[in-house]
Amino acid sequence: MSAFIFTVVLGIIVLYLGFSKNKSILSPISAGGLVVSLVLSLKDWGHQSKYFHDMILIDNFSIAFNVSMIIITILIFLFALDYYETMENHVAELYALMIFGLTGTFLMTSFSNLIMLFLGIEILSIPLYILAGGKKYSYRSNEASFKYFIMGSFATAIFLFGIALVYGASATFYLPEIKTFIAQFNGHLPPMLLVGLLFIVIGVAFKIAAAPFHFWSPDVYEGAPTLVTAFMATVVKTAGFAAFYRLLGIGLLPLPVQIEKALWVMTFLTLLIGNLGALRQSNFKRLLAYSAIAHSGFLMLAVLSQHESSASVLLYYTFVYSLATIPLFIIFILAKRASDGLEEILIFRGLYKEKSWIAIFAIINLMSLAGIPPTSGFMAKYQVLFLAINKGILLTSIFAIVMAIIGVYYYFFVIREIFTERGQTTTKMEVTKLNAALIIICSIGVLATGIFMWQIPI
Amino acid sequence: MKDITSAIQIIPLEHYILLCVTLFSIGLLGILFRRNTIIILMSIELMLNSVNLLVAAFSAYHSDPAGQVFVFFIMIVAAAEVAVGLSILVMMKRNVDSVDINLLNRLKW
Amino acid sequence: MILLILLLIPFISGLAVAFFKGTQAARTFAVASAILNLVITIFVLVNPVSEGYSAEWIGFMNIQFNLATDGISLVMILLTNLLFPFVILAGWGRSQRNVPMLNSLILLTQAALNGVFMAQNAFLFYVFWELALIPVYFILLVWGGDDRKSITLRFFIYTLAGSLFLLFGIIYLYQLTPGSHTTDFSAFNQLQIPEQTQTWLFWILFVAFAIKMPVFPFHTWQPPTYKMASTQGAMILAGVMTKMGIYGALRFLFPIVPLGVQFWQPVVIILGLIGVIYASVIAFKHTNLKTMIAYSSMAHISLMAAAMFVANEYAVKGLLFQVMSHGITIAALFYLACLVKEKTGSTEFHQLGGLKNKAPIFAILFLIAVLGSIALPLTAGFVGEFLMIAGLFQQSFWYALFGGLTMILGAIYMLYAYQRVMLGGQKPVFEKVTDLNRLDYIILIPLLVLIIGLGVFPQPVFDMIKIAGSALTMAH
Amino acid sequence: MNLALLVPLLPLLGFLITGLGYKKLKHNQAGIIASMLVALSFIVSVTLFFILKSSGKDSATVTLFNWINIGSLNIPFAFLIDHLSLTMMMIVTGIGTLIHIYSIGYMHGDERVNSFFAQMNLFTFSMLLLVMGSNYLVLFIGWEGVGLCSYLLIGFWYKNPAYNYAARKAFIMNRIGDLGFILGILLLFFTFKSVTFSEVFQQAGALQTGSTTITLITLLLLVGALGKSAQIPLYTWLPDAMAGPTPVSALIHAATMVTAGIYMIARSSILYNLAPVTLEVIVVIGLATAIFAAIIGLKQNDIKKVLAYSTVSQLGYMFLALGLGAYSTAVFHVTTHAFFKALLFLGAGSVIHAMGGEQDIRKMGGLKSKLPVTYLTFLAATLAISGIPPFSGFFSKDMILSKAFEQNPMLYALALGGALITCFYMFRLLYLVFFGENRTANVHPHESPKVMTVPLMILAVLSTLGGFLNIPALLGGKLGFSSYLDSAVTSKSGEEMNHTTEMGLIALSLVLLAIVIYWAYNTFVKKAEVPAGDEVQLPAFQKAVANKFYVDELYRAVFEKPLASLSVFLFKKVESLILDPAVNNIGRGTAVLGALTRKLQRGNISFYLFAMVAGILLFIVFILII
Amino acid sequence: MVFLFYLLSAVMVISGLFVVFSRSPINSVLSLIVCFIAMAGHYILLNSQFLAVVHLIVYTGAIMVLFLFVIMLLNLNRATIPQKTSMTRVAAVVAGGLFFLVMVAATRLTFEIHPRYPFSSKIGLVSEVGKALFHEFLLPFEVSSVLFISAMIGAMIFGKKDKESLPQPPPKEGA
Repeated sequence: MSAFIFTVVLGIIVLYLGFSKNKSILSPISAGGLVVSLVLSLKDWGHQSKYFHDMILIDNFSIAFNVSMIIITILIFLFALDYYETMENHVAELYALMIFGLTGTFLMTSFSNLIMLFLGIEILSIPLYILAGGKKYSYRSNEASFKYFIMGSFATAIFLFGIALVYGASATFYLPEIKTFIAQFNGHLPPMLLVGLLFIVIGVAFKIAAAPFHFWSPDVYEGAPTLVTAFMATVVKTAGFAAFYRLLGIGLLPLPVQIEKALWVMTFLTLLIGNLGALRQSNFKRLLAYSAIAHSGFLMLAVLSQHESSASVLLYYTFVYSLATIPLFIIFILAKRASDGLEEILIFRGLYKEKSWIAIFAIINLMSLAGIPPTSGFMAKYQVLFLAINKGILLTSIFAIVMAIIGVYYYFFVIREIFTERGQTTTKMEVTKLNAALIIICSIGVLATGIFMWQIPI
Repeated sequence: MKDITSAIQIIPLEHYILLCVTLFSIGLLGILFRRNTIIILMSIELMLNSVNLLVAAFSAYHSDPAGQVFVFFIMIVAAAEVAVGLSILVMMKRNVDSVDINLLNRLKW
Repeated sequence: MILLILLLIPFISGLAVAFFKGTQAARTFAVASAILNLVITIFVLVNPVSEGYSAEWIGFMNIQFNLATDGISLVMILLTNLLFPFVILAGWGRSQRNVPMLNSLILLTQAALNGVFMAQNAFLFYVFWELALIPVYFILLVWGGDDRKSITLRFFIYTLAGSLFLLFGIIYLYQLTPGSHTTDFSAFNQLQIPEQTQTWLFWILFVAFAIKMPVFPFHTWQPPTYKMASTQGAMILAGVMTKMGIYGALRFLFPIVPLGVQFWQPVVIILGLIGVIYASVIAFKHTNLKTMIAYSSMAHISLMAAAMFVANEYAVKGLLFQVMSHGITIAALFYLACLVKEKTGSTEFHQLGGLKNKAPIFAILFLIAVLGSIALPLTAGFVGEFLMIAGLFQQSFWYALFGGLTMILGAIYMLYAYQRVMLGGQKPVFEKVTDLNRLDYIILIPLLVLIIGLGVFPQPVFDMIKIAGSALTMAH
Repeated sequence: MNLALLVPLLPLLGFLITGLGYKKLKHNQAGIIASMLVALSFIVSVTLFFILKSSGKDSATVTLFNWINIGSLNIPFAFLIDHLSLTMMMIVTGIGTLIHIYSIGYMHGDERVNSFFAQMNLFTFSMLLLVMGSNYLVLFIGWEGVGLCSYLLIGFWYKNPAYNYAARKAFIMNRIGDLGFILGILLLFFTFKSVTFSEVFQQAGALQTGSTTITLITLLLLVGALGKSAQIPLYTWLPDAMAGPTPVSALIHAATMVTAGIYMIARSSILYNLAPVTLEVIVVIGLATAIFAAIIGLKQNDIKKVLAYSTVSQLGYMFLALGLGAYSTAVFHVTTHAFFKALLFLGAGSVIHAMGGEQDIRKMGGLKSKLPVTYLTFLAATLAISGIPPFSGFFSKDMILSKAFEQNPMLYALALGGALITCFYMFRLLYLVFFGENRTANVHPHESPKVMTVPLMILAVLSTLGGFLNIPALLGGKLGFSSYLDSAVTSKSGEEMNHTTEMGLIALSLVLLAIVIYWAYNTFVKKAEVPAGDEVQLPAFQKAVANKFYVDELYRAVFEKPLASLSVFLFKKVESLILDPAVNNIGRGTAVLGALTRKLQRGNISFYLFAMVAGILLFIVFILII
Repeated sequence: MVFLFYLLSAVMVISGLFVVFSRSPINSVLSLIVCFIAMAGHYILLNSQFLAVVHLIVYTGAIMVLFLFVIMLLNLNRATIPQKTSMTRVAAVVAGGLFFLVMVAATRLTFEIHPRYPFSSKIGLVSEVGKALFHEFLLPFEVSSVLFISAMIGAMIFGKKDKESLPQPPPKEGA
C-alpha cells in the first residue's frame, strides 16, 4: 500500500518538477522514485493484507505483477531520457501521466472489489488517452488518441453495464461475495448474471485487445508516440492480464461454462486475428500491435487453463514479453531516426551490416517473441502450452501451435530484413550509451530468464 | 414524500431494467448512427447514465448504499472522461478543422 | 563431465570466435576447437563413459540438465564431431563475409548438435533441437546463394512447424508422467500410453522428424535449400542435420509410442520407399549438380526412414552405419559440388563437362564419392544399404525390392552427373581450370579414405553400436 | 595356403602403384609393372594349384578378417580355394597376363596409359575377389568391382560421349542384375542363416527339390547372372561395351568378367540342382540368347561388334550347358572360350591397330599377307569357335551339344543351328578381313610388334590344344577337366549316350559345318561380296537383323523414355504442381488470409464499433444459447 | 407515482432519441439536458436525493455546459457533417435494435432477486451515502483524485497552445 501511495506522490512530484527547466532530471528522478516503489512493494512480500474494507487485497500475486510492471516502467523511463530529449513542452506531465497510469495498474492487480477494478482501469486509461495524443500536432497521434478514447469509453460503458447487472443480481461489488453468489446457482446462471459477467469480461478483454475487441490496438499502437506504444504493449498488457486473472481467480473461478466457452471463442479469434493480421504487415509498430494481440491469445490460453500455476505463468510470460518488446521499440526508434521517420519494417534493412551487435540483440528479442529456444519467449510458450495441454485442451493447443508457426514467419520476416542489404544508407544510426545499455540489459534478461527459467509461486 | 420513497416498491424492477436497456441501446445506436464526434460523445454519456440509473435502481431495491456510491464514481469518471474527450476533440478540430469521425481513417491496415 | 566438455568446447569457442577480428585467426581457432572436440570424442569412444552428466536446471518443472550417451548417440556424436573440422576447413581460403561470425555460428551449431545427441531429457532435447536450427538458418541466410531469403525462410518455417508439433508431443507426454512431472526420457519410456492415443501421438512426434529427414512428402523444402546453401551450410544440413531426424525418431518413437509405431509402420515404410523411388526418378532429369545431390540425399534418407521402421536388428544397425556413411559421403559430395562451382562458375550440367581433362585427380575423387553414394561394395555406403535392405527383406520381399531399386536408380543419375560434369571433351571455357589444391586434399582425402575405410572395415562401427543398443531392444 | 592372399593382393598392389604413381611413371613402366604383378599372381595361382593337389584336400579357406558380424549375419572376408576357383584364378590371371602384355603394345602412346593399367589391375583384383570369395558377399564385392572396372574401361576414352553412354549402360544393366543378385543373397541368407558357400551348400540338402524358396533363390541369383553374363534380356550392353580399348574387350568382355555369371551358377550348382524350374528357364534363356545373338552377328559390320555378339552367343551356350546341369562342361566352355575369344579380340585389336583404328570390316580385306601372324592366330581361333576338331572349341561345344541331345533332340537341333550360324559369321568375318583385296586405299597395314604378337601366339596354341584338357570318353579320354571340377561342382549325371549316336552326331555337325564354311567361302571370297553400306535399303528381315532386331530401340522406348518422362512428370507435375505448391499454397493461403485480416482493420471507427457491437451481440447470443 | 415514473421514462426515451437523431448538435445537447433532468427525477423517485443532486450538478451543470461551450467555441453547430450513408444508418438501427432486443431478452428476471437488506428509505440520503463513501469507499474516493489529476493534465496539455510547434500539415494519405 505504501508503494501505491508513494507512487502517487512521486507522480505529483514529477509533475511539479516540470517547472524546472532542466528536463534531464525527470527521467532519473522518475526511475529512481520507482526503484523506491519497487523496494516498498517488495517489503510486503509474503504477507497478504487487505486494505480499506477489502477494497484491495495486496498479496504475492499483486506484488509480483506490480514489481514486474515497475521494472518495465523503469526501463521505459530510462529510454525516455533519450526519447524526450528534443521535446520541449509537457515532458514532466508525460512522465507524471505514466506514473499515474502505473498507479492505476497497481489497482488493477490488487482489487478485490469491482469498483476498484473500474477505477483502476480508468486511472490507467485516461492517462493513456492523453499519452496517445501526446504529439499534439501530429494527425496520427490525434487520431490514435481519439480512437482509443471513443472505443475505450464505449468499452467502459459496456463494462459498467455488466457491473450493474451483476450488482443487480448479487447486490455486491465485492468479488468473493460475487463468487459465493454465483456458486449457489450450481452452474445454472440466470441470463442476466451471465450477460453481466460477459460484459465485465468484455470490458477487460478490450484492455488486453482480445478479438473481436482488438480493433483499437493496431491503430493506436501505430499512431501513438513510440514510447507510449511501448508502455501500452508492456505495462498495460501486463496490467490487463493481471486484472483479468484476478477477476477470474478471485471472482469467477471455476468459470461458468458459458463464460468459459465464450472465452475460448475469444482466445481462438485472438490467436487467429493477431497472427494473421501481423502476417502481411509492413509497418513495424502495427506488426508489434498484432503480435501483442497474438500474445494475448496465448496468455488467454494460460488464463483459461485455470491451473494453480496459471498466475505464475502469466507473470513470467508478460514479463519476458515486455522485456523483449522494449529493446525492439528502442531499436525501432533508432532505426526510424536513421531513416527520416519512416516506420516500415524495411527501415531495419542493412542493420546487420551497419550495427551488427544491435542487429543481434534485435534478433534475440524477435526470437523470443517468436518463441524459439533458448529465449524466454520459448519458455513462456512452453509453460502456457503445458497448462493448456494439462487441462486437456488439445485441439486449441494445436491451433495455438499452428498460429505460433505463422508468428515465426512474421518475426523472421523482420530478421530477414535485418540481413537484407540496403541500397544506400542515408543517415548513420546513432546509439547512445544508455540506449545500448538498455538494449543489452533487456536482451540478456531475455536470454537469462529463458535459460534459467523461474517461477514465482503466486 | 412517502409516495416517492415507495416508488421502488411499486414499480417493478423489470421496468427499470427495461428503461435502462432502452436508454443504453439508444446510446449505442447514437454511437453507430452519427458521424459527428460530439454527438457520439453525448451518446456515450447517455449510455453511462443509463448504467447509473440501473445501478441506482438496484441499489434502491437492495437498499444497499454501495450502489449509490458506485453511481457517484461513475459520474466522477464520466466527468473526467468528458474533460479528456472534449479536449481531444478540440485538438482534433484544431488539427483537421472538422469533427467528422470518418476523417479519422489514416491509421488502418 | 567429459560429455559436458564436448558440449562446452564448441559453445564457448563459438562465442569467443565471434569477437575475433582477424579472418585467419578466427578460422584457425575454430578448426583447432573442432579438432580438439574430435579428439575428445574419440577419447570418449575409446573409453566409454558409463555415467553421464546431470545437473539441476529448471527446478519447478523438474527439468534436469542431463547428458549421457548410448550406442546410437555415440554414432551421431562421432559423425558430428568428425564432420565439423571439415566443415570449418571448407571455408578456408575462400572469400567470405564476416568470417568470425560465420565460424561462431558453425561452432554453435556443433554445440547444439552435440547437445541434441546427448540430451537425456526431452525438454533439453527440444531446446538443443531448435538451437541447432537457428545458427544454420543464419548461415544459410547470410552466406547462402541466390534467392536465399525466401528459401531460408521457408526452410525455417517448415522445419520449425514440425518442431512445434514435437513440442506439443513433449508437453503432452510430460503431463502424462506420474507424480511431479518430468521430461526425462527414462520416465517417458515407462509410460503406458493407450493405443488410441499412441496412434495420433505418433504423428505429432513424427512430423518434426519426418520434415527434418525429410521423408516424402515433407521434403519440398530440401532441394532448393540445398541448392542455395553455401558449401558449409549444405555440409552441415545434409551431413548432420538430417540425422537429427533419424536420431529423434529412434529416441522418441520406438520407446515411447511403440504401439503407434506398430500401427503406422507399414505407412511410414511405404512412404520411405515411395521417397526412394520418387527422389531417384526426379533426380534423373535434373540439370543441376547440387539439386541432384539433394535428391540423391533424399533418396538415401528415405531408405533409411523405411529401414528404421522395419526396426529389426539388421535394419537398425545398417541404418546407424548408413548415418555415418551418408554423412561423410554427402559432405564430400557437397564439397565437390562447391569445387565444381568454384572452378567453373556453375553447377548446371549444360554448362559443364570435360573437367577431367584439366583436373584428373578432381575427377577421380569425385568418382570415389559418387561410388560411395551409389553404394558400391567396399565403400561405406554399401554396408549400410545392404544391411538396410536385408532388414527390409526380413519384413517383406517387396520392401526390399523397392528399396533396392535405389541401387539401380542411384547409379543412373549419379553416373549421369559424373559424366556430365567430368567426362567429355575439353571445353574451351574451362581452359584455365586447375586441379585440386592442398586444402582440397586435406578435406577430401580423409573423407574419401573414410568412405572406403568404413566400407572395408565396418565392424568397429558395429561394435560401437553394440555398446548400448538398449534403447531399441526396449522397443521390441 | 595363405599364399592365396597374394593372388588378389598383387594386382591390387599393381593398381596402387600405377594408380598413385600415374603422374610419375614413364613410357611402358606402368604396363610392365602391371603385367609383372599379374604374371606373378598367375604363378602364385599355379603354385596354389600344385599345393592343393599335393595337400590332398579338395578345398581350403583363407580368412582375412571379419567383415560384417551382426547377429546371425556373419560375413568373413575370406577366400575359398578349391578346384573351381583355382581354375578360374588361373584363367583370370593367365589370360590376364597375356592381355596385359599385349596391352603394353596396344596402348603404347596413349596419354593415359598409366590409368589404363591401373584400371586393368583393379579389374584383375576384383575378378579375383569374385572367383575366390568364400561367400556370396565377397563374391558380390568382386561382382560389383568388375562392373565398376568395366564401366571405367568402357569409358576409358572419356572424351567421346557415346563411349561414356555405353559405359553407363553397361553399369546400369549390370546393376539391374545385381539387384536381383543381392535379393537372392538375402533370401539365401534368411533361408540358411549364412552366406558362406560351404555352410549354405551343406544345409541346402535339407530343402526339398523344387520348393518355392529354392526356386526363388536360384531365379534371383540368375537375374544377377543374366546381367553380368549378358543374356537375354540384359545383353544389350555388351555389344556397346566394345567402345572400350580392345584389350579390355578381350579381358573383360570376353574372357573373364562376362563369365562371372556362369561361374556363380556353377558355384551354386547344388542349389540349382534343387530347382529344376530354374534350370529350364536357364536352358530357354541360354538357347535363345545363343541363337538370337548369333543371328544378329550375321549382319554386323564392325569387327568388334561381330565378336561381341559371338560372345553373347557363346555365353548362351554356356548357359545352355548350365541349364542342362552340365556345370563342369559350362566351365570348360568358359575356359576354351576364354582362350579363343581372347585371341579373337586381340587379333581384332591387332587388325584395328594395323588399320589405324578402322573397325569396319567392309573397309578391310586382303590382310592375310600383310598380317601373317595375326591371320594365322585368328584363323586358329575361328576354327576353334566354329567347333572344328581338334581345336578346343570343338570339344567344349560338342559336349554341350551332346548334353542337349541327351535332354531333348529338339534342343540339340536348335543348338546345332546356332553353331552353324556362328560358324558362318565367323568365317564371313575371317574372309572379309583377311581375304580378297584391301578395300581402303590409303592405309598401309603392318604387322604388330612382338609384344602383341607373342600373346597372340600363346593364345593360339591354347586355343588349338586347350580342348585336350578334357578329352571325352568317346575319344578315349577321361574328361580330366570335368572330373577335376567335380569336387567343387555337382553336375547332374545324365544317361550316358552310346558312342555310336555320339559319333553320328559329331559327323553330322562336321558335315554341316563344312557346308557352311564352303558357302561362306563361296559368298565372300569367290563372289567377293561385300556387305552393303549403311545407306542401302535391305529386305525387312535383313534390315531387322542389321539393326539388332531393334532391341535397343525397344528398350529405349519401353524403359528409358518412360522413365525419363516419369521423371519429368514427377518433377513438373507432382513436385512442382502438387507437393511444392501444396506447401507454398498453405503459406500463400495464409498470406491471403493475413491480407484479408489486415483489411478488417479499415481505420474507420464506425466500422470498429459496429464490429464490436456485432461481437457483443454474438457473444450474448452464444452464451445464452449454450 | 407510477404515472410519474412512466412520464419520466417517456421523456427520457424521447429526448434520448432526439439526442441521437437531431441534426444540430445544439439540439442534441439540449435534448440530453432534458433527458438528464428527467433522470434526476428518476433518482428522486428512487429515493436517491444525493444522486439526484450530484447528477444535476455534474451532468446538467458541468458536463453539458462543457459540451455547449465546446460546440459554440468551435462553431460546431454550423459545421455540416454529412450523415452516414443510408446503408450504414440502416445497419446502425438494425444493430441497435438487435442489441435492444437481445438485452431485453437477456435481462428478463428469470430468477427472483432477493433484496440484500430489508427495505430502507434512507439509503439514498446524503448521510447514508456519505457514511458509505467516507467509510467503506474511502479508498476509491481518494484514488479518484488521481483520475482527476490525470484528466486535468490532459485537458491542459491538449488545450494549451504551444509556441514552438506550428501545426504540421497533415501527413499524406496512406502514409
